[in-house]
Amino acid sequence: MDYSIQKFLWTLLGLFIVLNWGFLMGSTMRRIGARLAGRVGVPIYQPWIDMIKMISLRTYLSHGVLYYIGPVFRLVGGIGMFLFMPVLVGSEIWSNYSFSGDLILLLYFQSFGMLGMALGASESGSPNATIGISRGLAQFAAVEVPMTLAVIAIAIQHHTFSFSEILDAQQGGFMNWTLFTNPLASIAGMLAMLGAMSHSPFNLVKAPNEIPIGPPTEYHSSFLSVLRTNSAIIHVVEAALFMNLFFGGADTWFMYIIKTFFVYFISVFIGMVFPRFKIEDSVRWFLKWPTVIGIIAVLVAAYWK
Amino acid sequence: MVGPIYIIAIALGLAFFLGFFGKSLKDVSAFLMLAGLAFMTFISGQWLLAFFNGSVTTQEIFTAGFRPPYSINLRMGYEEAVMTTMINVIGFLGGVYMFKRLKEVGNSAMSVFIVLIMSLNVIVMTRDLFNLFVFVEIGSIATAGMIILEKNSKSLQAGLKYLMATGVISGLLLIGIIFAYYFAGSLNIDGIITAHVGVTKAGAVAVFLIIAVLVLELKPFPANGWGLDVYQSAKPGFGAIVSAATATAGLYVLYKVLPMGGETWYPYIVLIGLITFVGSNLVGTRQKDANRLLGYSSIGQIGLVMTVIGLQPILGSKFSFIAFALLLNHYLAKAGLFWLSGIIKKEKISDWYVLRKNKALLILFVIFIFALIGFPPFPSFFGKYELIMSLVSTENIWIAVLILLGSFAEGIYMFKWLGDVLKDEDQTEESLNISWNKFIPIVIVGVSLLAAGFYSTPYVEGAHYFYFIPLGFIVFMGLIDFLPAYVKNTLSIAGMTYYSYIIYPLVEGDLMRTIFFVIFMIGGILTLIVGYNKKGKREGFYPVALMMYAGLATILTSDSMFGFFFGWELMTAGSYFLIIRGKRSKPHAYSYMLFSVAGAYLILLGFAFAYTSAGTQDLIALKDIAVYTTLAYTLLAVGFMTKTASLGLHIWLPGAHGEAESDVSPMVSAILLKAGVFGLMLLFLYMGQQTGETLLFVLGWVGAFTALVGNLAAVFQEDAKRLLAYSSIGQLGYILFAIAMMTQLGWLAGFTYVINHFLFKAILFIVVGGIVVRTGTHNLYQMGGLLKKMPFSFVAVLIGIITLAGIPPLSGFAGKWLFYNAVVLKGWYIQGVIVFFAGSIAFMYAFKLIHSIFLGQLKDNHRNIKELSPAILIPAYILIGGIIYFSAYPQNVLEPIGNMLSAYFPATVDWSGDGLATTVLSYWNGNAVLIIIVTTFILVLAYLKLITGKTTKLEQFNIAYSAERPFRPETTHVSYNMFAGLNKAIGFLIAPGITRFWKNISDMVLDLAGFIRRLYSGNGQVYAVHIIIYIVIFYFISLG
Amino acid sequence: MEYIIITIGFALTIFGLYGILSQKNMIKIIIGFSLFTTGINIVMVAIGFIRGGTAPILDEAGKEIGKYVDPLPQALVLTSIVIGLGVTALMLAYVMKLYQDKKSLNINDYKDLKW
Amino acid sequence: MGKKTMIALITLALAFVIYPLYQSYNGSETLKDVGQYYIDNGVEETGAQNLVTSVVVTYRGLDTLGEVTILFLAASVISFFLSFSKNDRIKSRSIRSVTEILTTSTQVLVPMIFMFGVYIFVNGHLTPGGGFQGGAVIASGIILMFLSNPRFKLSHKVIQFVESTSGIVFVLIGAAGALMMDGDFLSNKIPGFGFGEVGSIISAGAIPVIYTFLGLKVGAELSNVLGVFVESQSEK
Amino acid sequence: MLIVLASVLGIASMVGAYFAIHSKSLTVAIIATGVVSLISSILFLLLAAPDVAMTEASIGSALTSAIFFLTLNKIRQTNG
Repeated sequence: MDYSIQKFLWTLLGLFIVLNWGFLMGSTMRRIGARLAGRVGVPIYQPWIDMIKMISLRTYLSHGVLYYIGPVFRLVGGIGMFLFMPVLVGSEIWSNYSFSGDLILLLYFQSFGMLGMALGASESGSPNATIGISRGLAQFAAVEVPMTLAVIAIAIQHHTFSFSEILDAQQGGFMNWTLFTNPLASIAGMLAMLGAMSHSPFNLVKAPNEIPIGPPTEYHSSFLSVLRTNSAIIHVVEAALFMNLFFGGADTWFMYIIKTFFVYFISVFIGMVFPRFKIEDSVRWFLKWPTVIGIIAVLVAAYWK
Repeated sequence: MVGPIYIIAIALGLAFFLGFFGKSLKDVSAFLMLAGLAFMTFISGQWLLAFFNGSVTTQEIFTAGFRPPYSINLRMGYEEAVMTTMINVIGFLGGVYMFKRLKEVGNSAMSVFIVLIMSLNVIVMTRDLFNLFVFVEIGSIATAGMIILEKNSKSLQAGLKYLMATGVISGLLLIGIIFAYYFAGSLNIDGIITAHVGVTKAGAVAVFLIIAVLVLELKPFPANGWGLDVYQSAKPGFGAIVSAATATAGLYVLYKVLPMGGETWYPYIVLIGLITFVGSNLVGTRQKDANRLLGYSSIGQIGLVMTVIGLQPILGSKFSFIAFALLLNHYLAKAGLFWLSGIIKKEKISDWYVLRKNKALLILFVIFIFALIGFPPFPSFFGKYELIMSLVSTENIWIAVLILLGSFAEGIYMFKWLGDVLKDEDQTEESLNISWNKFIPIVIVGVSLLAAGFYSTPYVEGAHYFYFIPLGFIVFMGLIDFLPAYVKNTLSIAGMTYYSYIIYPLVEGDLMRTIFFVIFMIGGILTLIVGYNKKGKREGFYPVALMMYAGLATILTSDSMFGFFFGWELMTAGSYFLIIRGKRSKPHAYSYMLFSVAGAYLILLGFAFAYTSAGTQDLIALKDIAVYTTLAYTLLAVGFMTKTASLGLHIWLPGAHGEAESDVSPMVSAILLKAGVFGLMLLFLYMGQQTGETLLFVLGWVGAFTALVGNLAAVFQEDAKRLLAYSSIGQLGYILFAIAMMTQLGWLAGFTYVINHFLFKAILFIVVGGIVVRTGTHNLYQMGGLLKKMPFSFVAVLIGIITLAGIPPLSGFAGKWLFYNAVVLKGWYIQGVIVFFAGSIAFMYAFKLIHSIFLGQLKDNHRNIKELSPAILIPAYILIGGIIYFSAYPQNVLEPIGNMLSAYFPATVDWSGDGLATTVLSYWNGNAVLIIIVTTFILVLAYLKLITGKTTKLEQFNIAYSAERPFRPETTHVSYNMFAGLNKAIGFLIAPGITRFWKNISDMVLDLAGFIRRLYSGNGQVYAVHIIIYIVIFYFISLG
Repeated sequence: MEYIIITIGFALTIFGLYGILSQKNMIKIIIGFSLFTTGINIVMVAIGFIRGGTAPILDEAGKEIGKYVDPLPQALVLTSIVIGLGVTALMLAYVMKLYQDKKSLNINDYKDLKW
Repeated sequence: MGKKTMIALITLALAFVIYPLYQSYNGSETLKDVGQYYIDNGVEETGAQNLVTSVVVTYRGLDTLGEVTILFLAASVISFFLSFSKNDRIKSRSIRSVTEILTTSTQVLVPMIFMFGVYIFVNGHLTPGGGFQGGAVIASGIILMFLSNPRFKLSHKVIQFVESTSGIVFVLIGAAGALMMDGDFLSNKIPGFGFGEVGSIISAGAIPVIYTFLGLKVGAELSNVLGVFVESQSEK
Repeated sequence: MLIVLASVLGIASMVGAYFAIHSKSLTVAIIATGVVSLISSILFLLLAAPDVAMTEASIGSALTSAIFFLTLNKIRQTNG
């Protein structure tokens, strides 16, 4: 079989695994959250049911071309992030399309989905969508600062932006993980992750009360299913990104699942403990402590280099 | 040859003869006066020609049949021929101009006028001190008489003040003269020079008195209140004579008499000239009365020429050219301005907008203003350039700095005035009443200015006639300004294409220049295409647009610093006019000009340092500047940064770009700003990493903060074009940061940004500009929902903002990728993070732009709006083609640039054949990314299509919002204060501190001017006291 | 003697100048100018004086003494006196005209043009 | 410190500035070169006994030309003023009573004064005095006429004619020198004007002629200035 | 002898100048100016300058004073 087709199929498989794992992880987290709050919570299979329900709806209401294309952008953004990141350490077939770009590409590709989402939601003409987007963008910009600092600290430390090289450097025991070799950068990065995941306390973007469901206010049926698909993928992929950066990556699917669950759990757990921030507060917060830690991390890394 | 003595004979004979004529023969006598003036002009002119051809040598004219020192002698040399010709020409033209008024007052007025001109001739020619005194007195009395041609109390007062001042002055002159005779035994200037009377204390005092008085005749600041009153109250027609002819004579006398005191006096003249030039121009900044303002300017310019006279020993062989260029420039321009004032008949400069009623006069006005400030192609430009070069190369840096300061102060009020003229609301219906006798002299001096500039060329190292080719075309375009816009547009495009074809060989071998060539010329042609969209004649647009492009082309092709500077100033002038065409552009064009002029002066100083150390005008001189190295490079960098609008120097840009016409914004934003980048790149390449270490480090930080502040300000903009304008500031900040790194990656990133910014900013400004015209509003929150009306525009803007935000797969990401690598390799981490933060913010305003215009609810008043015209979309889509190509095949562009750069920096990035770029840190494959994303996109789209049935299109207001359907688009279009949260969090960063800073500075300058000008109390006696104090202080400085 | 005269000349010059600068009445100022120029004229003639010289008229009387003063400064002073008259007349004409305007001879009242 | 004190101080400062000139003056025993040249050659070259005259008219003739021009200018400029207030001029002057003695003596004196003036400038090259002095004397005669006869009106036409003619003649004689004498303006060696015998009226080349016209011109100009002043008395 | 004369004239001219500048009455001031002028013409005679003396007496003293008086008269007229 041609290499590229082979590659394509393996990637498709990976995507499928990640998607389902994302659904599972999401419902698990909801259950854990419910238990903590003394409720029973949704069944584990709820996401699949939701998906089937949404796809089988028969009313497809559209506000226009962009409204239609917005979710596509969004999902391409999520899938793209998956594609440009290796899944398993040292595995050729599970390295996806990470040969075409590295960490920098990934960081910037995040915006691709956001842009599409933003465009699509905006076209609906619902003011809630715009409000949500404007908040999201502001928070995203602030989160980028500690994130960038963390990435640069790592790049200085390992002298590379390449995932595979960063991962290689972290192999051979957990003491080689960036978490321990470069704790400051890890803290900055993890704090940034809280914002990137848009969980409480940084979830004003999709604030359930003020605005029904955030930017995708107007989305429903198959459009919403695409968005849900994306959010399942993106949660896993975001978690995998931080896993790769700070937790030594995964060399088997099992480790992949364990670690991504763990990383994701951290963010959810913190969200359950803290109340929600106003957007200006969260912007200030990210530009304060995580940024300071990030700067120290970069300076330390530069010094040790 | 008619002897010069006949100038006297004719003038006096005629003056006396006119007494025979009664009132009935006024016409005859007026024509006789003109004939007399013409004949005087003829006499001096033929001598000038003869000297020019070299057919005569300096002639001594003896009177009474005896030789000096026993009798009075006159001299007619080359210099005298030039000066008398200047005086007589202005006398003749002035006579033509004041023809009617002189006739009204009568024969005596004509006699006085012709005697005045004659006396100035003699002042120039005479070699006898006492004779000089007599004719100076004649000049004074005639001037006092001519002042009251304007019959009012003010002019009478001015006349009396003038008489008092000159009375005191001439008394002191007499004391000086008689003692010079006492010590030297001669009244002949040459005799006194050879007698060296200055060696004794008393002799020195005598010489001092003579020189001081001659200086005072030139109305030095601040002992010149009486002179200013003359300028203000006299007929402008006569103001021209005082400013042009009297000053010429006075300056020549000073030049002639100075050797009497020997070398030691020159520095004091320099000092006096400088104080006058700077002080007078400074005080002028507060002036609102046109004629008095011209007075301040005149005195300032005379101070400048005085400075040059004082610099004679320093300037050496260049003295003649510099002095003459500056004098001639002042002479022509000031005469023209005064004469214009006589036509306008408005006291307040803010009332001069009536000038717009007559295009020819308006153009002449512009010519005079630009000539005064020293823009090319006028003689003052050449003169000032040479002056600064010579001064700096002889270590007289402070003099150069002060001269530039004075010029700048002059610019402050001149451009204020120009702005008022060009833009002020027209409040009257009255039309200009122009008689031919007033019009023609102005045209003559205006054309002479242009000609004089042309003929200055051979005197300046590095200047070529070549630079005048585009100017010729511009003049041609100006002449055919009456044609409809599309004809002129076609001609302009053809002209630019042809000129590009001509100059392409000049840039061909140099990749950097080629890139900028594409941006300047091809970009220029594309932005001109947009002009087909405009209806009507578009009067005045094409000459100035072409002027800007001519300047850019000259910058690109010149191999000398002079040529570069020539192009730079030409471009500044052209862009100024382009910018000021916008509806509310007046204050912005004004601040643009001030920053540009200041920046240009810094560049000039920097060039002068380079010239000093290399001794050549070749651009290569910028390499290894040996004197004041850091200072020189800093000056140059800051100078270029005024054009790139770096933080601190950026306050002109938002207004200038935002308020400009729809197709001008892309010209000045996408193209013009790159001139500054070109300058910086050139500079950095010549400077090198080693020399500029600290400077580059600082510039890196400046670039980073510029990016942050520019982008942040853009986020909070509600005005579509201002948003783009602030975005330009931010983008230029990236570029500055990138090239300040001085690594191959940094420069590659810089070039990528240059190319990208050119492409996307041109697209955005073209399209958004078109939309602004269509919707009739700049405000984003008044637009919305236009996607359905303007899909093509939307796609263009979308591609523009994706590139802007650096989102893969479009070429914007190439810049980001290179940036990351460069930052980490360079080690500028923190600055880098600021830049990346700025990048995230860029994404926010990009979204705001596209959202507010195209998405959300369509406004009721835009329901019938149409898609933009093809004239706008075609250039935009051509540029989009550029973006797509650059995105798909970045290596095709970046690899050659990288190779070129490896000549200067160690190569750090490799390209493999299939588009993979690698550095030691990172890798990126543009082609692959594009393919992967496009494929995924198609697949996902297909999937969505698959799971989605037939969609129903919803009505506009069919949304869920507050449990109701909204019915007003305004209530549901969220655009105003869109990023309120961010604003609360970090909005303080863009508090207008810098604007306030510059505002405070300008207030300080104006306050200072206001304080100084209290000296001019209006009391003639106080002015006399000033004169005495001036003499005393001058004495203590020079001899005390 | 010539020392005394030149002293008078300088004193008149300075005194006249003081008058010009200090008096508020415009007529007085012009009187100051008159004194000023007179003083200068005296100085000029004194410069040309030769001890024991006679007027530079070479008639019989003059030839007997055979020593003449310098004719040149005298010629200059002639010119200067006439110029002084012209200037004085002109100034007075201005003052006369200004007076018609504002009915004041005080120079402080004529400050319409300033700054 | 009062304002006057300050001005006094400033004036004294100027006195201090020119004090070195005063200090350096130590009289003269001998003539300067130029002065000596005039004494030695003046009579021979110009034919005039009065060397001040020969300097004024010949050696420094250009100054003198300028000088009459200044008077001319002053008269012209002052006549501007007149032209300003033409409209509100009262036709006749208020008539003051004049004593018989003055009237009569004027009738006798004025011709004598005129004669004296003419005498002064005609003899300018021989004795002290010349065109300026003579002109001034004529002008004082005119004053007398104004004083004695309130109805006396200066004929501007006559004065203008005298002034212009004499001015033009002055310039023409000067130009004649330039045309005929190898380009030397205001030379007194013009063919047709003999040098004559030193000391007689008809001598010294063009000097007496020039001085005569100069006197006429100065007289006319001064009269003109005075006339304007006098006439201004009758303005409203 | 001449020195004494010159000194006396000098003192006289100073007094005249003082009156010319400081006199309250303009008439007195103008007369004082004329006197100073006349004194100066005597000084010119002392300096062997009869030409200058004549000119000063006729122009500097007589005519100038006349013009002054005419002006003064005119001003008084305007006033009254």
